[in-house]
Amino acid sequence: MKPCKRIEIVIEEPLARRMEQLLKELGAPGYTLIPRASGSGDRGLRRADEPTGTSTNCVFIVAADDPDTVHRLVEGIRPLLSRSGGICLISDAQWLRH
Amino acid sequence: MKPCKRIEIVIEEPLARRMEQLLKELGAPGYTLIPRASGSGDRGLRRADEPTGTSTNCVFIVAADDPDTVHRLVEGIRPLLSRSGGICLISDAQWLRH
Amino acid sequence: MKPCKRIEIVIEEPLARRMEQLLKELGAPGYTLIPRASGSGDRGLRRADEPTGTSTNCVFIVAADDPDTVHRLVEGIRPLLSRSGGICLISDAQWLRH
Amino acid sequence: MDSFFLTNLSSPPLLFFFLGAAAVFVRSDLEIPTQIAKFLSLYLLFAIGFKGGVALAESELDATVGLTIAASLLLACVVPVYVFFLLQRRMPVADAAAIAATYGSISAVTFVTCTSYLDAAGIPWGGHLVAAMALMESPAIIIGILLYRLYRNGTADTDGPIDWADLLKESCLNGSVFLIVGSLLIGWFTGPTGMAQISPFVADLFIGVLCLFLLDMGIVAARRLQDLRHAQQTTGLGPTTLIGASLALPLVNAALAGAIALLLGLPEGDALLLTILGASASYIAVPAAMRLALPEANPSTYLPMSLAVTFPFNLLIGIPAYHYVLRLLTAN
Amino acid sequence: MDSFFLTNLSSPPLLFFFLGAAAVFVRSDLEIPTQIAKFLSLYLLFAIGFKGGVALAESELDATVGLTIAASLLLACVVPVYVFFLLQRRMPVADAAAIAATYGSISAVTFVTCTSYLDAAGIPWGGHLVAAMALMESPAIIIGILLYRLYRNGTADTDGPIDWADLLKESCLNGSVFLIVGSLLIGWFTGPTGMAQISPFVADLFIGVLCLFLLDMGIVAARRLQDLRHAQQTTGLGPTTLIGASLALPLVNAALAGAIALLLGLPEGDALLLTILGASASYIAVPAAMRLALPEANPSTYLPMSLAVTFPFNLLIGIPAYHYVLRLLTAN
Amino acid sequence: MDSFFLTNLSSPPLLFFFLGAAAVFVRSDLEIPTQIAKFLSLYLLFAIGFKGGVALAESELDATVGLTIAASLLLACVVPVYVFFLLQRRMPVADAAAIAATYGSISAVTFVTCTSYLDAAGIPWGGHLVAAMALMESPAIIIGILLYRLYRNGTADTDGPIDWADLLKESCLNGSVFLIVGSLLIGWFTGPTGMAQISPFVADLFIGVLCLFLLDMGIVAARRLQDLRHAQQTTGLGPTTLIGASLALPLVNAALAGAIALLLGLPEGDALLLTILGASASYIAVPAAMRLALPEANPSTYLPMSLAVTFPFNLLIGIPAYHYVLRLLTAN
Ligand SMILES: Nc1ncnc2c1ncn2[C@@H]1O[C@H](COP(=O)(O)O)[C@@H](O)[C@H]1O
Ligand SMILES: Nc1ncnc2c1ncn2[C@@H]1O[C@H](COP(=O)(O)O)[C@@H](O)[C@H]1O
Ligand SMILES: Nc1ncnc2c1ncn2[C@@H]1O[C@H](COP(=O)(O)O)[C@@H](O)[C@H]1O
Ligand code: NA
Ligand code: NA
Ligand code: NA
Repeated sequence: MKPCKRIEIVIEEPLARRMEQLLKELGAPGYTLIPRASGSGDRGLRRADEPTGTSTNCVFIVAADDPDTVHRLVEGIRPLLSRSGGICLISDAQWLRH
Repeated sequence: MKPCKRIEIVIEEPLARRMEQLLKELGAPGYTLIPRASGSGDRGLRRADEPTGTSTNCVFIVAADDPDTVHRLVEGIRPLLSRSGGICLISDAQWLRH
Repeated sequence: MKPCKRIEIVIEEPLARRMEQLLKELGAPGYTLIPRASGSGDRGLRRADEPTGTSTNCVFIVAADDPDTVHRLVEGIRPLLSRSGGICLISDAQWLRH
Repeated sequence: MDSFFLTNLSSPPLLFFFLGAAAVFVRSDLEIPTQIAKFLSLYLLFAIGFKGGVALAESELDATVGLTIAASLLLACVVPVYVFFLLQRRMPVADAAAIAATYGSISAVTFVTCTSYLDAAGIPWGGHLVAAMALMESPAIIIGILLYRLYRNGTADTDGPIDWADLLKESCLNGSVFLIVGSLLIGWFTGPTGMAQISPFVADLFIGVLCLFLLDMGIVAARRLQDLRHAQQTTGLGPTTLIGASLALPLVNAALAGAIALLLGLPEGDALLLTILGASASYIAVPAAMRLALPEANPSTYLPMSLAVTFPFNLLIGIPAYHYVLRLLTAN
Repeated sequence: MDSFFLTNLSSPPLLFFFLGAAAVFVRSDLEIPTQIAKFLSLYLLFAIGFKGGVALAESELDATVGLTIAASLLLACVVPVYVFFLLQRRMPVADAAAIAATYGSISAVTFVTCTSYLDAAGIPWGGHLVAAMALMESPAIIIGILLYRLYRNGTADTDGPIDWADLLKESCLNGSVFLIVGSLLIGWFTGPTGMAQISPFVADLFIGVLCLFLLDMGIVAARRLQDLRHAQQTTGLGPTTLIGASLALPLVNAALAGAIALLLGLPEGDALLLTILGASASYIAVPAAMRLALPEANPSTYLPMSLAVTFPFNLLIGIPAYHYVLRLLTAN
Repeated sequence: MDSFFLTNLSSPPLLFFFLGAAAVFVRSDLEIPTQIAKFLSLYLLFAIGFKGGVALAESELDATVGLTIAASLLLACVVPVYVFFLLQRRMPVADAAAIAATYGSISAVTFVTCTSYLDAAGIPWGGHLVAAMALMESPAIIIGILLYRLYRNGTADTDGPIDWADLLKESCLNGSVFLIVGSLLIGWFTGPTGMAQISPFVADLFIGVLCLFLLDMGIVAARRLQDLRHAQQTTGLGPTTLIGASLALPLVNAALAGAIALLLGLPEGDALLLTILGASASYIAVPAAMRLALPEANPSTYLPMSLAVTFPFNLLIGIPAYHYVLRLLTAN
């Protein structure tokens, strides 16, 4: 097991592709994407009920063990979130190597 | 980045609306809701396979940085969980401010 | 509240049943399963777009407070992940008893 | 009697129900996505509601219509009360109340399958039975909750006084009741003109969709049956007792409903439908409402009873058997 | 005039829209799963595109066709510009640009409902209107983004130069535009032979599917209306102003489009469709594109305006009212 | 020969497959929700199974039927063996076994598209081919797994002895096989009476649903093709080799199957269907089974080969080309 950071990002579904692109560019070792979440935050209720997906959120989970990568990820994600809203939580975890 | 608590609640989908209401009343700064989870716990298997949703779970994620709010949330959630079942996990995280 | 470990596993959806079986055998006190995630890792992009589910992931969340159980779970999950790919993150959490 | 069973057993919807159950027993991974199953069930409610409404628009509303509806409401009020008092001494009050509500209410899919059985047999039935069905969904929920409030003794009263607005909302306005009633009203209002526009959708596809939906219900019901066999019941009753109860209740309720139908002299199709409404138990509207109003009742008791035992029993044996008995009794 | 409203109000799709809205107002938990709603909308785009293409294949392409399409493109370019300059002083530039794009574009479901209104009234309409609709979706998106780029003052230019490839992709190639255009081309290419193969699917089921989709849209729109009433707008405009704008804009745009239709002397059905295209506002293609290109615009302004106010207004009052006025004016 | 391709290329389902692929190449965000895609595929299996069963009920079961089924089983056993030995030296044993299983099994959608090609051309075909298709899904899975067990050398045997029950379950009872066989049996049993009840659903809608499903498959296949081009293969074979193999295998298998069909003197429609069964490769049942039984095989090799290359190849070129060659050879 190796210590790592677990980065969790909630963002709107229409922006998911852009986030995937960004994570790739920033060198994330991988990510998991859970679609079709709803939620509430500064910009009000997001109901996840439209055929359009415009009010739907999604959750990214990124595990990264290299501190440089973590730093680059956090700094790289910040501007996108500033423009579009959403949240990002970072916590400590152990990565089970198999 | 600001330290915060990450509260994760698993509860049945029919109770999701009530939980949303409760979180709002308790002053949660926001939440994310992932629907259509299945699971297993003290009250047996929940298969998430009925059209009714009665055996479906959902996952709430709440980030809160104010300790008072956290306390209020935890105490407020407890009675609902006692009546209906479900679990609540609380962990430390950093909240990326953007 | 009781300290516990929060184990998070990302694995392919076709293997979900096997993982459920395994968790039961290893004595997990419960689990929550979030289906239909996509992702990317060592074995490339998983798009979650086929009717077959072969390129779909899912996320397991397991809370366990007994250290022995945690150890057994981690050691028991490892071989399945080695054969099939996927990741497992372990972190500290508090379990709200209700 | 055999011919009734044969008609029933050779109908595609029933056979697909069997197929779904078989998939579980041989451990196939066949599965209908849940949103699809939800959609199929919404379609069935929408279609039966609309068809019932159009039928109402085309028929004369006479005294029998009023009597049938009054009888069905009576049935929906009497059944939960007697079931509750029967069970209340043997299990926690919350569970007794939830089971009472479940059996007092109805299963729209059982009703729908029965209409397709009648259609296949060429027996006419009245559109007002759809209205009766819709009206029978809710009363048992209210009665179940009230009985629980009255009879739980000693429990800390964390609930405060009854919130009647909430109670009415959760019982009368849950999605399925609302959709049937709404579609019925729209069907009634637009009548044959409306039907002409959407009949390829609501009428022609009906049996095919019912096949797929029953395929899914077969899967779901068989899984619940397996759970029931393995589950340690919190109610203190073993699986055998619960399965026994799930077979006895529809029979008694069918007898009750059938007797009323015969007393009122309802025509054959309507009598069978009223009987099946009495015999059937809810596994959609009531469980959803119970989770909200009575979260302490264990859903792994009342849900499998209704879904895994009573529902298939009515589908496979109940419909033709009740039909046979009704024929016998009216032949005299 | 009454008869127009009556025809409209007694059509099942409209009534199901009401039913959905009613479900929200009485707080029923009726819900259409989102993947189903997405599917129903894909079906409608697929069917209307295919039917339009087949109609094109069967009709002669004369000058009016070209003129109609040119007029619709003109409309799609003029509307976002004037709306932007009207709003730009009263709210952040990004929000003004997003609203401009929303109202410059069109709503395919409003169009589809209008075709079913015409069909019910027995008034013919041309397949090229479907092409016009498809072509009107995108220009407003591009114009909105360009206007934002030109008029935002002082904001740090984090965006760099305009990425034209991206811009075109997000405006012209979003899923719904692509599906309508593609189905139209396939319908055109395969013509009546193709139609013969899939007409039970695309033609017979159409109104029924539209009913279910409008049921969902009624739910979604009513929820947004409630949000709008409670929301603190970041644009600095109160809900009343926003609702007022959402009612005024379709009227002005309908007048503009109707005038063009009359000038060109379009036949009744085509004139009404062009008018409704002008009057309608996008709540699918544009909001999705705006989230990507203008994430700083608040979606809880432009989305509810278009979805919760303009859309129902056009459906319930707009279609028959525009029709009535067009009839009046052509009768002279 | 041209006319065969023309018939094929002007059929709506094929064109929608192209449209889906085009959406990916121009980078549109068009998408069919996955639960819907799953449902459409379940519908197709359900409908083709039922139709095949009814056709069986209406036809006489003579020797050719038995021979055809025996031949198809033979094919399903021979193909995976020869493919395995061809590949086994060039890549890891697990991957070779998975590819062998993939190409030994069949693609129900390719089959279904071929039946709609035959229907459009007015060429009859026998219901027992559906049974043959269902029977050909599973043997390759078992053979692939057995070959892997026999030929992996040196690997730590973490698996223990073969669990035959599991193996049979995963190969013969996976959802799609189960649904086709089940629907076939129900169709057979209920015959024309059953068909009369659900024919609007299973027959009239078939081509329309196939269009939407192929639209989705076009999207999915084109994405996989892009992945294949970019992916670093763990098998040590470059994308060109893999694409080459994915084109060569269906040709060889088609030749094999076609030869058998000619030898048996099958009628035109049946011969083409047997050929396409041989040529097609699985991308539903087999990949799902392989993930369970052979998790060490890399799904990003066998899945794109079958889904992104062989499947479109058979659809676009294979069906008319095999048909042309069969005609040529039988004309002699
Ligand atoms: N405190 C929070 N805890 C959990 N999720 C949140 C929180 N705040 C915001 N979110 C999620 O992030 C989305 C966007 O947030 P915002 O930009 O603040 O509106 C919301 O719709 C929620 O899904
Ligand atoms: N130890 C656990 N780890 C993760 N999820 C759990 C655990 N226990 C219960 N759950 C989830 O909470 C739901 C309700 O739990 P319970 O009330 O214990 O039946 C279950 O269906 C699971 O989804
Ligand atoms: N660093 C990571 N962070 C989050 N999820 C990951 C990561 N690496 C892999 N995954 C998830 O695990 C799945 C299987 O990973 P792999 O076996 O590495 O291809 C991926 O498709 C992702 O969903
Ligand atoms: Na009942
Ligand atoms: Na417009
Ligand atoms: Na094959």
